[in-house]
Amino acid sequence: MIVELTSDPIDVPRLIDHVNRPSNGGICTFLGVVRDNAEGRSVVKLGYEAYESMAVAQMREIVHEATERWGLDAVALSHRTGELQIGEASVAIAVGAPHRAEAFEACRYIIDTLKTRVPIWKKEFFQDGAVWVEPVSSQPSPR
Amino acid sequence: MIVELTSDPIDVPRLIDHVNRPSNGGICTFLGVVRDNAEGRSVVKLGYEAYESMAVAQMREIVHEATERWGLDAVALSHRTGELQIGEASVAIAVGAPHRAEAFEACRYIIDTLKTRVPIWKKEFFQDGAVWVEPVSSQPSPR
Amino acid sequence: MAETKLPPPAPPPAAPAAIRVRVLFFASLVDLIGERRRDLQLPAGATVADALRCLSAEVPGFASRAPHVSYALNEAFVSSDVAVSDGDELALIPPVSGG
Amino acid sequence: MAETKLPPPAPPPAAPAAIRVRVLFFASLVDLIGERRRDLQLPAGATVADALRCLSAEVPGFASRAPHVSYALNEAFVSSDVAVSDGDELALIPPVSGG
Repeated sequence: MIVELTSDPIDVPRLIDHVNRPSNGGICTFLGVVRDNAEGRSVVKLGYEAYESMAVAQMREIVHEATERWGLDAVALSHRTGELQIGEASVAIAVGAPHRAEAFEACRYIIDTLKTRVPIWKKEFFQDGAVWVEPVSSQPSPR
Repeated sequence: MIVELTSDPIDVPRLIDHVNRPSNGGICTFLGVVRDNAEGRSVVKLGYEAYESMAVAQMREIVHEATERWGLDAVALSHRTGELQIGEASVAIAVGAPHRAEAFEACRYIIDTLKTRVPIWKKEFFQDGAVWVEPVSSQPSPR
Repeated sequence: MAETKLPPPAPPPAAPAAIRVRVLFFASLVDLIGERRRDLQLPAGATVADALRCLSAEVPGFASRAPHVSYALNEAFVSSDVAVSDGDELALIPPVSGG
Repeated sequence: MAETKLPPPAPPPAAPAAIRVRVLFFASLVDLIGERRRDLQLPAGATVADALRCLSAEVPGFASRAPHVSYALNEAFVSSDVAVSDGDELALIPPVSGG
């Protein structure tokens, strides 16, 4: 499995290659990319900050949950840190599975769960300022 | 939109780039890749044959249905023809959307629907012969 | 004084005009039939079902496959009761397996 | 004859041993607090909640943020009634927005 934080651009083909095993017939990937707007305001760029050691530990745990639940042997998860321009990928997930249903479901689970409990924060930069995005709905609780 | 049949290897990054528009925050892709087995038999390679003009027309129609239903402006769909080796992509779909739910749902719709009505046929080559795959459940009906 | 005109002679009963339909085969049907296309001569007003009956008569083994085949007329799926016209392209579509 | 022993003198009440906990701040809390980490001295037996009370006293504006903050002790999410130990790393986690 690839599970990583990186300050370099995410190499998506590398993640796809990693999960492209001979026994797999389907690969689902998800990329989160930087949009040019947020709640109606123009976004200039984004910044991502992580509690790095814990973020990687949580990402590993989520990947483990997905591999157990869907019986997978091939998942790759990479999250960017630092400053990102419009169109750059902030997160990339690749899931390979013998059949497509598992690939889709596991990929969706990983991005949905990552957004609820991996300690990473996004800062939106506008023309006239910047804000940390802190949706209260994503406040992690002990498990 | 990219909608194509191709006898060359599918250029997945090109499809992803095509749907990576500034207003999109999520990109879901699906790749069908050649597995090394089918119903317990070792597969050596695959061959894909298409009723090319109609296949492209049906693929366009499916993409149109998805863009209408999920309000999308960025979809790419490429299907391979000819002979494919283990691990090569037979089909690739990329869907960009402002938010991830639409990207996942539209991508899943496109692959599921393609498998029911696009006139393309797969031939599985084993060590000792070859068979056309014709699941009766995928017999198209007039719409 | 009015002349009485003879009615013109009735035309001889028209032989139904023949139409030509190009039938396309794919995948396992190519293996069965040994060719990728065949032109059929059918009477005007013939339907897809008539074309299939014609093929079943010409091609050994086709009749048993026909129930698992769908039909596309000029690239659109149709049911077998649709009429075919001269110059139409009728594709026989075995269950598909793309993806 | 039995001797009556005096009970040994009671030990003086022990001053609670002090423990040191490293607190980590992220994102908006760095902006609020102006630093990324701070060491707190707490009495033995203190809980996460005690650490938060201590911070609320030290940092203007923190008390109103505390309800929206989660806590990770040595990289695992915990509830605020968990005891902290000497050398622990307590991270204050604002609502996350990765992805």
